[in-house]
Amino acid sequence: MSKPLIKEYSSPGRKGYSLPTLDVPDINLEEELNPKFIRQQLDLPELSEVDVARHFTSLSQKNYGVDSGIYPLGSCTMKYNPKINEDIARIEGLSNLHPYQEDKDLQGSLKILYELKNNLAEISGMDEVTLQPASGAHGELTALMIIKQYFKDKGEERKKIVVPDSAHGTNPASAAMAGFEVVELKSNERGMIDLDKLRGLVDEDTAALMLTNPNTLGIFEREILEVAEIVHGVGGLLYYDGANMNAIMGYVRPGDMDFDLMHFNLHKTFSTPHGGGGPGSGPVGVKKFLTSYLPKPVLIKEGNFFKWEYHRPHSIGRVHSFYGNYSVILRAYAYIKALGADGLRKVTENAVLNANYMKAKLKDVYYLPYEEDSLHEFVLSASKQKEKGATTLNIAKRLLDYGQYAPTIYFPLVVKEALMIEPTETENITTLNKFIATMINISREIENNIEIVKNAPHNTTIKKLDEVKAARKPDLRW
Amino acid sequence: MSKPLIKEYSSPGRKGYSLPTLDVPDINLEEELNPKFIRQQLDLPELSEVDVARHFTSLSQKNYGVDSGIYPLGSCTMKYNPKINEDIARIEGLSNLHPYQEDKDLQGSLKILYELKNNLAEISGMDEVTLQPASGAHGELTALMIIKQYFKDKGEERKKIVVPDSAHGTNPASAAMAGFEVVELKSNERGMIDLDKLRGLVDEDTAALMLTNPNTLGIFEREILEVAEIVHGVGGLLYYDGANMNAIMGYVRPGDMDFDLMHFNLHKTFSTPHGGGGPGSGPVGVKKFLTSYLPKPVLIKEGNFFKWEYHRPHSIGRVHSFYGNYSVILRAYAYIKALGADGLRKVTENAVLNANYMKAKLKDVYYLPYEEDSLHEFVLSASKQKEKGATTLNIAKRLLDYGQYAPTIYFPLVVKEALMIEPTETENITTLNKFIATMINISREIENNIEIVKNAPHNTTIKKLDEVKAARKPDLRW
Amino acid sequence: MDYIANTPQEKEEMLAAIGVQKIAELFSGIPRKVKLDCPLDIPAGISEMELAHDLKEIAQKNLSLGEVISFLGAGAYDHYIPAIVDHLILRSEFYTAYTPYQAELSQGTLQAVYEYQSMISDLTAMDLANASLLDGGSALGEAVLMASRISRKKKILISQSLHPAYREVARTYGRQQGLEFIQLQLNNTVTDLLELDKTIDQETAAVVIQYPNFFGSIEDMNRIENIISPYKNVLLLMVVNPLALGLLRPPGDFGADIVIGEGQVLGSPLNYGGPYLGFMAVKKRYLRQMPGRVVGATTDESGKRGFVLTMQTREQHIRREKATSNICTNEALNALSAAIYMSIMGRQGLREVAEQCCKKAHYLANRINKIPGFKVVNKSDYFHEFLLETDYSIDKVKKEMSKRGVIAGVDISRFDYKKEGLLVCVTEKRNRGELDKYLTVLEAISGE
Amino acid sequence: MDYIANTPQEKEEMLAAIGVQKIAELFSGIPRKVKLDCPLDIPAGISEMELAHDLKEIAQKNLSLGEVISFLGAGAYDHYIPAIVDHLILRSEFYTAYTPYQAELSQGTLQAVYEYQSMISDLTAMDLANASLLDGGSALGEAVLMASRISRKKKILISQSLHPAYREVARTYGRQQGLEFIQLQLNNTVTDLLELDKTIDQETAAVVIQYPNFFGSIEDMNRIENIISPYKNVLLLMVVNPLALGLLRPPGDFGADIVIGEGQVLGSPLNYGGPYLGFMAVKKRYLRQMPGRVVGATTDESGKRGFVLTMQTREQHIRREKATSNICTNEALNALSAAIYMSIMGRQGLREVAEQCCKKAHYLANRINKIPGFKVVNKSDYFHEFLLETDYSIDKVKKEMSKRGVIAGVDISRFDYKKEGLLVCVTEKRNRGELDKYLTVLEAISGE
Repeated sequence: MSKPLIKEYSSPGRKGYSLPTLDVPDINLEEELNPKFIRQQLDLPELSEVDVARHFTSLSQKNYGVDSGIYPLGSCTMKYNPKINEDIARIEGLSNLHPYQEDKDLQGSLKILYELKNNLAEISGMDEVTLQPASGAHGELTALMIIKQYFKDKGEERKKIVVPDSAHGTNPASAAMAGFEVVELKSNERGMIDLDKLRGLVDEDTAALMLTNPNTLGIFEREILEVAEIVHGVGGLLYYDGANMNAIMGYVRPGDMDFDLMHFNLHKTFSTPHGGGGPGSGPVGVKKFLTSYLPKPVLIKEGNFFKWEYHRPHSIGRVHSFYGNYSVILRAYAYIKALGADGLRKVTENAVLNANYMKAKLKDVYYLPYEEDSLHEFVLSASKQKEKGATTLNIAKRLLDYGQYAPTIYFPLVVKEALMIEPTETENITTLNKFIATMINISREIENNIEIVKNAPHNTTIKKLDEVKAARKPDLRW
Repeated sequence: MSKPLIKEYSSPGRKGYSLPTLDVPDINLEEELNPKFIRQQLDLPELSEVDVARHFTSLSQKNYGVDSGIYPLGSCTMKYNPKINEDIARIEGLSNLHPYQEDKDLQGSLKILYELKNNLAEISGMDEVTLQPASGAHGELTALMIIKQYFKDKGEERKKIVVPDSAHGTNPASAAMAGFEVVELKSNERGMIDLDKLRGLVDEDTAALMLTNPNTLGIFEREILEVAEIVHGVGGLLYYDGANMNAIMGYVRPGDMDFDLMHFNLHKTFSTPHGGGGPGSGPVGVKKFLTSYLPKPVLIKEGNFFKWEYHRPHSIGRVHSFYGNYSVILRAYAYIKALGADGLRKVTENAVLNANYMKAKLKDVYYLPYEEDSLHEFVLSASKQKEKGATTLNIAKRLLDYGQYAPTIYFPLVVKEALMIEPTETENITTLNKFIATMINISREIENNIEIVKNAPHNTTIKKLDEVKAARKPDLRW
Repeated sequence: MDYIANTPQEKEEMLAAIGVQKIAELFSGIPRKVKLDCPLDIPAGISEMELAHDLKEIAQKNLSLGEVISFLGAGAYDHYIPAIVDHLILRSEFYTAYTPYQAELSQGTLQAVYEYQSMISDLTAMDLANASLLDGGSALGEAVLMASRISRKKKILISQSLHPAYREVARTYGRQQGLEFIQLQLNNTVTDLLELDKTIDQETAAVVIQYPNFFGSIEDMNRIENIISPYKNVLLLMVVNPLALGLLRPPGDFGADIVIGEGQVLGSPLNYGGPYLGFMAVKKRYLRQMPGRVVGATTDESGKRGFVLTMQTREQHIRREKATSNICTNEALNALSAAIYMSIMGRQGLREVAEQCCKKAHYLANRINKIPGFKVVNKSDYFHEFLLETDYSIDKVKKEMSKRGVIAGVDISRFDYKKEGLLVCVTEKRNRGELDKYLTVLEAISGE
Repeated sequence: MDYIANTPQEKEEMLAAIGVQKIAELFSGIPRKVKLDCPLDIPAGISEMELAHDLKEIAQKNLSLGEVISFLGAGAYDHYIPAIVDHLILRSEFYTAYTPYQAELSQGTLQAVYEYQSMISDLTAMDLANASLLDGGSALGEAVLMASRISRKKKILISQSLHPAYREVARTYGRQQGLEFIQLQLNNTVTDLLELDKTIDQETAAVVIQYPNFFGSIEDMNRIENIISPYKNVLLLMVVNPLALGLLRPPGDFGADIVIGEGQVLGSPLNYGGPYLGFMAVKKRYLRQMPGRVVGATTDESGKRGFVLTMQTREQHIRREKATSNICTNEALNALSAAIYMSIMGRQGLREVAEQCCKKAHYLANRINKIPGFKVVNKSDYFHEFLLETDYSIDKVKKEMSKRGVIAGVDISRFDYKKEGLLVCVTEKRNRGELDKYLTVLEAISGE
């Protein structure tokens, strides 16, 4: 039976809310306001509190989160979200704050934002950080606008952004949104930047190369300084996509790799929960020569006083109504404070250890398209399984049958039948072994009983969904 | 597959806790203390935070609460637990309080306790209330001790407590624990007190009659004043079991029915959650002539100052280390404050309406042993179904298959194959109809496909459990 | 304190399985030249207990709204959020999940978003809504780009009565695509419709109107619709306060093409400006041009209703540089809060909360107008916010209020209006006593 | 505000189905003579928003431990509770459930209680534990009754070093069954063992010893065991602080027959004294005499492990007046908190927290002993609590401390000892700075 929609529980006149009795003299709003402004009909459900509690509790039980089990979505860094951070984000004195309160009344929170900015700068080797962007892609967009403004100020109208073929989709999309043309750079046979091809692509019209390192295959671009030299050689900038920061904290910094600017994903690296698709937070870090372009306002410290500075004539402007996703930022602050330098380095070590362990255990069963050393994640291909008739999608769905979430699939695009696996450091060997065993078992099933894999999932509350129908006949509301 | 025990996730050296670095000079406790006091071995699991989060999250998903659906356990009043009350119970200034702080530093909480006491007295028609007992049965025991002390002070050594055969098991158990002999009173054919039998049973050795009204069949004892007269006539006391207060609030008060003392169940009538079996709270209310026997300390008000009074020479003594289940009491206070007199009366009206509606819809399908008007709950018998081969237990288990909790079964003892149903006021007609339909459907299944009922449950994560084995070969720990 | 699971012994076991001796070897791919050779300059980690303690201490350096009586609004509103909202979003299955890529294990999030989309559509009286955008301001950024894509034009008419920060964000977004923004002047606290009438032309891509607007005034949407409708292919883009729609006629009634707004009022706490909830509702025919994720209902193999992310061919992970937006992470948890808030308030509750806000604001404003030296600027109808002008110094008013624990309103000198005044907002949380306190302070100043 | 679900229309429909006109008719069984003829004298209901507001206001009339530095203990201890505990017990499937009568829908509660029983058994080194009792005091009440049932004797020897409130509760319970309580005097801050040796006889049902005792001192259990063991059928009943068992040898090592205690320290907040967690662990042979619920493991039809309430023939709902206790509702949610607390702290954590408490208390005590006019009374070993005596007035000490935001300890004049002094407790939450502050105040008094 389908789970009813909340509306289906509604009954006219049922009430779940309560409001204080109006304590000012009542007025007839049809008289006080022009009656033509007054709404006549409003279709919202009518429910009691218990209806609402049961409905959403029941919906939650149809969901899988990090607290349900391993969540090895490559590139997404689905690590455990510490409970204390949820409590901290709800401390009245840290949360019940209005964005237009005066700086002098908010020195606690401004100090937090300021310290976090500095922590991120230190972790990344950048000089200044804005916390305003509200997601990773928002950070990318912000950074690309900074690049554009930088060249504009120099009197150059560079149009091209070079993006590797293995890049996240947000990279080209953000570039386009910032008004650039996207040029795709093919990876070499080792899954890495091809220096020659790069040299051939970049010119005085190249604004920047967008890169993540380790790249989306989990492989560290060893020739990163050469890459930087090539891009800088034509006057272009080097942009770092921070999605994979979990692989390098305390080991290497984008700033030291000669990247000029970058974004962070606090909801990945710094363990803020992802909320089923947000909110996230995508701070942007820049080298000194780009600081004047950061979105305004910029948080500064004068003596011991923290304040927002609005007079930033070179700024790209605002990208958010206020200061960004503050309560996400709070959680990241708490996380960094708890871990310290040593803890952050251990995070990276264990993320890399877990990924390499899993890779070692799976590479004989699934095809490993790139043999290079990888860091916090790795990409397998189900090409061998495909030959037998089961696709990566089948394998992903079959994983669900075993109560485990699937890796990122069909990405990066450079790998056929890709399975991109990122276990993260908060998983232990037992959970990893269970996932490994399941993956191996599925491969065996493909040999012995392929139909069970091809028709998966079987054990989920809902079976394979008709996505084609969903797209052809969009049913987007009741 | 069996769900692993928490211990089974343990790995030596794994850590989920964190403590501050010791900031006093470290000492060797084997030197500071006599080494013979020092423990050498401790077997507790070793886990990371994510292990603990996942394990207990997963356990919770194997549980059913009021937020999961209807919970029609007769006599238990499983109504919805408002979320705001959970927040209130966690307000720092109301919860982070030590029981030995001074009264002057706790005037807020003492005011709450004092007001709640008065509210309960008003609702019940009693003169004074103690909040110390921590559960309903604890309240009963306290009340019975008061009765004992009362007679002792009068120089009488009354031994007998009369308990109807339909009473909760806690009634005779509490009486025995308080050192009384229990005399059972058979109900008449209408499920009510038989005045003649009562007259025959009570004498100068009778300390009290324990009664709940409406009784466990949900039927109001109309002749309650006559009952009181009989008991009081031999010098005995009349005790009210407050389990069924949800049926009478704002309509009739135990005090007005000539009861001398009683207990409340805050976790039933006043909507505090039951926590999977506690904590509850079982305040005791008494008429004026019994106040000096209440457990000490007693909360009093001097001018505008609230304080605990310890000098109570007639008191039965303490029944709890401190003042009772304070945070449960807080929730009940919030509940009463939110509802007010009018709301409490509506609670009763709707509880009774819901029960009568369900009874009307089910009485033709299941046998209704007592036709008397009932209030907030009613008792059916599956005797007709039993004839066809399915027991009440089968029916209860089959209900679980439909994702609904079962009523109280095989209680009260006076009804064979009893199904004691209490929907409570927080259920709406839709939920009631669903439950009714399921009950009717199960009865049909018994006619058409009895095996499916007899072998139930089928859809639960665990099947019928071997209770005999559990009792014969107790496995009470790992 | 860290959250790392493996024990030293397990690490050894894993290293052996990988075939290396030390963890350092796993990082051998990083050239020595770039490798960090010293620890990060970040203080040592602390325990959970210290963390909780330290952050409570820092919190005391803030003045929270729990300690004052606030009349702040201007795009972030202090409404009462029923307790149930936070209890439900704290269900870990919701808040620790990712974007629902594997639909079969994500039906909770997916159905909740579908319900959110439905309720936003109902509330705005629009055909459909997306799954959320980053906030009100960036939603406007996305909306002007969308309007330009649809109309294939670049000129955007934006009323000055629109929130200044939104205008800034829209400019930041639009500038990249060469959009031209023309600001419509104010007439008192509403859009100068004569100027709109003069300025609009066939080159116009969209007209952007806020409703109620930044000053709380209710723009005359009927007249605006009448001005725009003769022009073909000029979109009406409305920025709305969804809570006000409990009382006010919805954008769908005025032929709005794209509706965006800030959904914070629907169950998200103030949180110093974020995370908030950008929403977008559009006419059906624009679906394929809409940015953001969308959840659709479909059926599974057994015919059971289920939900999936759909229409993904608009999105970055499929279309890359040709996507309608770069958006990936959105504000799903805030959308969930909004779905819960709208469910618990329901038809009656949303109406009543809107009415209470409006009535209380009018009570305060009407009485302010009787105090010499103080004047409510808004001439036309307003919802729950108004602009207060005074013959006295704004600083003095703020200071006198502050002494009595009142934040008097948003000082509009911080914006680009070159006006003085306080933007005063009254929600259902303000009671009569607090409103009267406000009046008392003004009277005291006036009587001095 | 109420939480009633049916609408007026639905009520009509239901009344019709029942066959009555008005709700009042449903109450016709109540004789007019007893029926209430006026509304209850309880103020009108209020909204959720007002409720939250009012209770926060009332809270401000309390001084919470968050605002002071507390050295209070004496049976209720301020330990740090990891955030995860409350997050998990707030899972509504746990806290809104009833006693797990229908095992198939209650495996969560049942397994958690089984795990709790197991960990309590491990911690105390006893054979088995029950599912919880109401609190420490009432657990002792149950325990002395149980000891009397087992031994078929009535004389209970209770050390004066046992918490006075526990002694009171035990008396209240025991008196009903004619139990005779003999108090053993103190020798300094521990039980006078010579007196125990003199007093114990073959008529003794049980000897009750607290460990660490009320004054924080660690009773010499080896000697006590040696005194008791020659007597047949005399039970050793220990009252223990389970957190101290992270460091101290467990009761099982001393041949304890029944172990009870207050489990609040295992993850339950102070909450002004309740709800707390009475626990009981016993030797296997006493199982059938044990009060309280018990969860047992068994198998389902398919052989899968599952859990049920078991050994119910001891209980009130089966045995009625012949039950081992009247207990029904217990403290299941606190037991769950304890299970989570013990899981997250684990073997190492429980040791470390106990050690920190002990080391910090000893730091403070050792330095107090150097301040003229102040003296730690305890001569023998103590855990994290000690009795402070002074030549100055206790009131003065309390007042001087209070001025500096310190609660100096529990003034033992409130108990039956006819002694003066402060019972000072130090948990892991107290840091060096706070301990030194305590010393500074004492030094100031001493130096005056």
